[in-house]
Amino acid sequence: MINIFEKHQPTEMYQIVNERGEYNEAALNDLNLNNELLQNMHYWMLKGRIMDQRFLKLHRQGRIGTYGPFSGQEAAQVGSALALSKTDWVVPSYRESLVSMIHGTSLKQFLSYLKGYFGGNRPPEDAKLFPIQVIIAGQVPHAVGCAWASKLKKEDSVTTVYFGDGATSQGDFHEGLNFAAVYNVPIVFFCQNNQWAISTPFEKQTTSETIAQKAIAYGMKGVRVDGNDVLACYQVAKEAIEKARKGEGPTLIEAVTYRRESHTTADDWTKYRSQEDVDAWVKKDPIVRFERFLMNKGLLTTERKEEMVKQFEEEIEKAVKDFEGTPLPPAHETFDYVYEKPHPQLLKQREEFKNRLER
Amino acid sequence: MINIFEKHQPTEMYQIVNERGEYNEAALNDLNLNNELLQNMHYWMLKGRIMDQRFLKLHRQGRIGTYGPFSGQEAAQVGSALALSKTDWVVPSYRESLVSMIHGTSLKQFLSYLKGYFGGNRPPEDAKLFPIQVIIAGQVPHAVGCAWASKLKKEDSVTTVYFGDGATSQGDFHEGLNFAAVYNVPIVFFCQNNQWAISTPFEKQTTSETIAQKAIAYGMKGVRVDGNDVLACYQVAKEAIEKARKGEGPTLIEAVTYRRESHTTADDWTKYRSQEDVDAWVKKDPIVRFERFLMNKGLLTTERKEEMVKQFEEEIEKAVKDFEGTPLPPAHETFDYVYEKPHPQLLKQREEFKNRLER
Amino acid sequence: MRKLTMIEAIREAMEQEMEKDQNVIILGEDVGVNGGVFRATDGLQKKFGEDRVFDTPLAESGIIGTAVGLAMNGMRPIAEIQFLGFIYQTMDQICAQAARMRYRSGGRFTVPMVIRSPFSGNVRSPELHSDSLEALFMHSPGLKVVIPSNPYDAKGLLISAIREEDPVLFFEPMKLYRSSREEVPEEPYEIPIGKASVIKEGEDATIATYGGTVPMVLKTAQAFQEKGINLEVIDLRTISPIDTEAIKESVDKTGRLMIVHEAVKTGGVGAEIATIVSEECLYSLAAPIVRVTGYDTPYPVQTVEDDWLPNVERITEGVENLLSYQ
Amino acid sequence: MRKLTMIEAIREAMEQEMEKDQNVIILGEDVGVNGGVFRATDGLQKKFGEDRVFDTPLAESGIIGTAVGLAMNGMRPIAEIQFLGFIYQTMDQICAQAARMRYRSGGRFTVPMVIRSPFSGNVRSPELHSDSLEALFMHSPGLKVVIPSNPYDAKGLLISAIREEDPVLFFEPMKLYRSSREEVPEEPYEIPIGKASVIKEGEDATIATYGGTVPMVLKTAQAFQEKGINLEVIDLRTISPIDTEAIKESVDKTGRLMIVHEAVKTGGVGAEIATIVSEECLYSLAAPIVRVTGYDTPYPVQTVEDDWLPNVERITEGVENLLSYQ
Ligand SMILES: Cc1ncc(C[n+]2csc(CCOP(=O)(O)OP(=O)(O)O)c2C)c(N)n1
Ligand SMILES: Cc1ncc(C[n+]2csc(CCOP(=O)(O)OP(=O)(O)O)c2C)c(N)n1
Ligand SMILES: [Mg+2]
Ligand SMILES: [Mg+2]
Repeated sequence: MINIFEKHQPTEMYQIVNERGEYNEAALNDLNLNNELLQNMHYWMLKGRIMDQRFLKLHRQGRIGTYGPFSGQEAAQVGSALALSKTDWVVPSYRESLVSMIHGTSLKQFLSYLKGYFGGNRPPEDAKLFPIQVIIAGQVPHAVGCAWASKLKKEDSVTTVYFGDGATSQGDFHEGLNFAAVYNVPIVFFCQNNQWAISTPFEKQTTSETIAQKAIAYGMKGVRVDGNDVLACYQVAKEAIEKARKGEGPTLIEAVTYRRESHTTADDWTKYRSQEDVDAWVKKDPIVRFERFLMNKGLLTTERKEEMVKQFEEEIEKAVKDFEGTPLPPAHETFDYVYEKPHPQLLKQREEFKNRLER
Repeated sequence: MINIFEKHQPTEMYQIVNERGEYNEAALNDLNLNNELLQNMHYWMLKGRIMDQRFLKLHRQGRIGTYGPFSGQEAAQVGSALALSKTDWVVPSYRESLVSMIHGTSLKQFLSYLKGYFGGNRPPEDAKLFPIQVIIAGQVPHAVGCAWASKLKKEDSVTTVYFGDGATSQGDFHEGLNFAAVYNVPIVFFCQNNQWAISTPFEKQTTSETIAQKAIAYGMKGVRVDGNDVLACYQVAKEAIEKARKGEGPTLIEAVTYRRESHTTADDWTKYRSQEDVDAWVKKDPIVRFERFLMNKGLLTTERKEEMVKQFEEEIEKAVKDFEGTPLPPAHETFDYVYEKPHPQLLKQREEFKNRLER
Repeated sequence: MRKLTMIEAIREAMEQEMEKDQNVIILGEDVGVNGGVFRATDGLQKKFGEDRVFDTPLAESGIIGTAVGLAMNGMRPIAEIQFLGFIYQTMDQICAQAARMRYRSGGRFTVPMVIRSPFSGNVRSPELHSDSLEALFMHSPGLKVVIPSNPYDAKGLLISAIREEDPVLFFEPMKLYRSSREEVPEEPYEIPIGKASVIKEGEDATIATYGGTVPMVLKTAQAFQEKGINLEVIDLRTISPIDTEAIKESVDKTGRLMIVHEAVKTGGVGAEIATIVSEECLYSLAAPIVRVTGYDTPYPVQTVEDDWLPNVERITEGVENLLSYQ
Repeated sequence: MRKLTMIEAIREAMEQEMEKDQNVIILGEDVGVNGGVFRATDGLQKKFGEDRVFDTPLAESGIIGTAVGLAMNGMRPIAEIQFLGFIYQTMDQICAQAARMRYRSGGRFTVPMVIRSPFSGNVRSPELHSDSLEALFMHSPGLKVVIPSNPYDAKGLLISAIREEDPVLFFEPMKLYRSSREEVPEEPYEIPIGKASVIKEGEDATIATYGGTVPMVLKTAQAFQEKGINLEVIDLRTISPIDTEAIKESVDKTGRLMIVHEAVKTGGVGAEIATIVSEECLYSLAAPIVRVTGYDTPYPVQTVEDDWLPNVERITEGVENLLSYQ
């Protein structure tokens, strides 16, 4: 594998497949990916897009709560997530639903989160996955601690933490990265620079030309990668993960991508950005680009794609229907996870609450 | 004036006068300082050292509370402070007593702070000086706001904020620098990297080779300067201040220096560092070096110095004696500065408190 | 008179104060072009320019910290924290800095700043978007904490807050932003901070509340009225400093006290109110004090929040309880 | 039995738990080579190595935030915040993160972590080094808050805290660190969290207190004893959850309650205690409840602190006041 970290300045953007589906032959050969992996990348990106659009629709129908879409960011999420082993930890924010699913969350579980069921944010027992974090950058030090614990326990596990461009302005980002470098913990900081933090564009977020160069403040490696190029994302993430695994320190990855939809279903992007801005990025769509590449390579046909779309739509439809029959967990469970054992006052409150609801 | 910012990488250390008192002729000529300023630099450095040592003694005698000495850091403080105009703002931490005095605090005022008098931390009306900040890096965003206000009011004022190497690990440092760069406010971030944060050496504080390079994270200029070289500190500060004044943005300055004494009078450095470590830095003493330089230039004689020492000692002695006769402000003043007007409960508490003490 | 929603009243207060005093500026996440996630600052950047209304980087401590410095150097910043759940990030800058600057500097510096933040529940928002954290600030001398419950009060209180010389936290119950339209005078006016408002008189018991629970308490009290029970309802409006006189006066009259708030019970504003009464009106009390509040758990998921929060059923039960002692 | 100071007892608790469980680690500013600014961790890095005791960068939110992650992935971190006045910086990581992780994840993750911090006054320290901020955490479900007042309790409570599966804040009154030596068993032992201790029995009135004011309350009570007045003194030891049973039992017996703490009055722990009593023992009360606490100002300068804090004079006056009602 080529060591892009050596050859690459944090201010340049690493790319393998460009917007037209043309690729860097040498880089690709070096990567030496098998077809199964390539098809898996496509599988998840396409499924992600369909799921995401479906959730937006479910929200409009009043069937789920606030939802933060990720359309346009599939390459960054899929590329990085597929670079992980099952024994590696994932620490997500609210926009990495696709990563969480690749790493083990079921559609059902995620629906229960979106519907506001108690326990909806409970990662499955066997997934090395943190719950969704709402506080911007709050998860960054957690991830550093998680990676640090792996190191102390001499486990062969690397932690990848996800956050956005806006998160890099927070103190917790700074403190987290500094700790990670000082203790040399096995972690990858994966920033999806989707150009927006709600209505705040990247240029107003920081005067820094790139996010990758912020790594210099911690004596850390920083890499900028085309976040709409799933192969480049995979490659960069893989290299950073293996570097971390070997004890060679953390990496800050900036995946340059774009949030095509509104921030969440509670937001309206027409208030603060133009159609042209969006259109310019739609041209760089990660899925279209990768499909061109796959078709060129003979790994995908239009028919196969249509089949997949249909299959995903059915799968999601079924999951939603199934889920909608699920009874709510009893409301008084809300008292059962505050402490290992509820203290006497809490028990009393629980009784009162339970009795009232059961009346 | 040479533009060191253009020629200088943040990882190199700028110096004019070296440890042996030898100087860079070209740089010095460029600076073109008058003798009065040179003597003023010496005046404050020497006075600072004597004051500092005197305070340590006063503490041992139980005559003042906890004190944070600055011996060894005189060049950084004096060089930067003399580069300021009276209309420029100074935002200090607890270790810049010398800066505060140069910028307008009296010895008496400072003694009243050290003795724990109410109002001891009140900067004089006519000094553009913030009160001493105890929370590490807490003052950094304040300074950014202060500079921002100057800009909004179209005042020709630059803010300099002081902090230590340890402070650069705090979230408030990060958030402050980012805001400053985004709003392009007239500010200079002056970090005295004295190698220690209590018992924590710089190498454990961050993996970054220098503090100056942390500026890169904000698209900001960063400069590293020999903090024991008063001329270099003056020059770098001056340039940064004038750059800020012209609206050309903030600068992060790292002045590389050393804390010769314990962290405060409550600390004991023998617990965590060696005599050799200290000795190596004593050799780089900022005053010895500058005196060599001045004597070479015929601007100082041993006799003159001895005279100055005597005069400072007397001045300080007198100030301390005078101060020790000062009565404490009435304790109930403690209720008068919580709000513009105390609310009814507070007034009631004030009465109760006052009556009890007057009984 | 024209009628406004609470959010319109809030925007108008800021607009009028910005017209009056050019040192009044606004900063916060998404407050500029976007006009705030609830549109509280809609149109203000357009009207007053990018030198008066600032979209900030995503950093709450930075927002409050720079606002402190702005205020110390002559400005009157209004800082928005997008949701109150994010205010934990700024506790040092609020409680250790803004609140203490006058004190620290022996009066040399003041921090005339307003921190606005939407809060409180029943709106189906994600985690940490509905928490009621006001009590944390009641325990920090140097701060004032104001919570309006209707458009008229919102405008007058916010104008007073902007004119204050000390930092004021101004917390806005989201669910009331657009829940009703009420008459709001066009011209600027002040409502004094630190003064409660008796919004319904009665002799049988006192209910003290504030913010999001005010309408439901009033509704409950009206229902009891029809049954011949006259409840007095106090809208505190300011929770720091608390208007102890208003509370004591009412309890001395009614002999019974219930406190309603959304925040978790233990260590909430209700505890301070109950204590003031048990210190100063003990002999007036005919029945134990009752609190109807959030439970001592983290703010729950959407499907549980309506049962977890005070609601008409719980308040009614509380009143019955309060009146059951003879 | 050998006698230890409180700081020695604290160090011993950590040492023994680190011997017992290798997942117990320590992190904080200056806790390693320097052994902590009060020497609480003296010698522990030497004994257990740099892989168990970590000097951290100067960043409190980073300390708590990484400790949360450490705990979620199997470690049992003991994090030190050098002085409690700096804990404001960590409020998000404590109250919105550590406290809620079990809840958020529906029980999938727990945060077995201890946060130790010296606090409280009478020791002539600089600004923000003496503040009593415990009440802020009482209002955050998911946390436990423990405050010892003597060497024996300190050891037993800290061992319990380290063994807890939920985050525990352990606040240590600085002035008691070396103020006395008391018998402390050599072997590890637990004192249950959430249980108050009646340190003096009496029938005439109850004084509830904790931490730094315990010795002076006891001293005052003993002085009253000589005058034939029998005060019951409760050392709360845990302020979250509060041992309401112990308080109620005592007040039901004595009919009078005074609360003493150093923290500012409004919104302090005293308010919650008084409220519990006014909700549940109202009919036992023979006199209004009295609070003797810090005043509602920022913690004052050294020359004022002894008058500002509860002291024997103020406590005595409070008791006289409490007993004056017949
Ligand atoms: C501490 C905190 N402040 C503010 C918010 C409100 N908020 C939620 S998402 C968001 C923008 C985040 O932008 P970015 O980090 O770029 O991530 P993205 O949404 O683009 O994925 C903001 C301001 C929050 N959730 N937490
Ligand atoms: C927020 C905060 N954390 C911890 C401390 C305790 N403390 C005081 S000074 C200090 C070290 C500061 O080091 P540095 O920033 O390098 O400044 P220096 O003391 O060397 O001038 C520490 C940890 C504090 N005052 N504030
Ligand atoms: Mg973004
Ligand atoms: Mg230092």
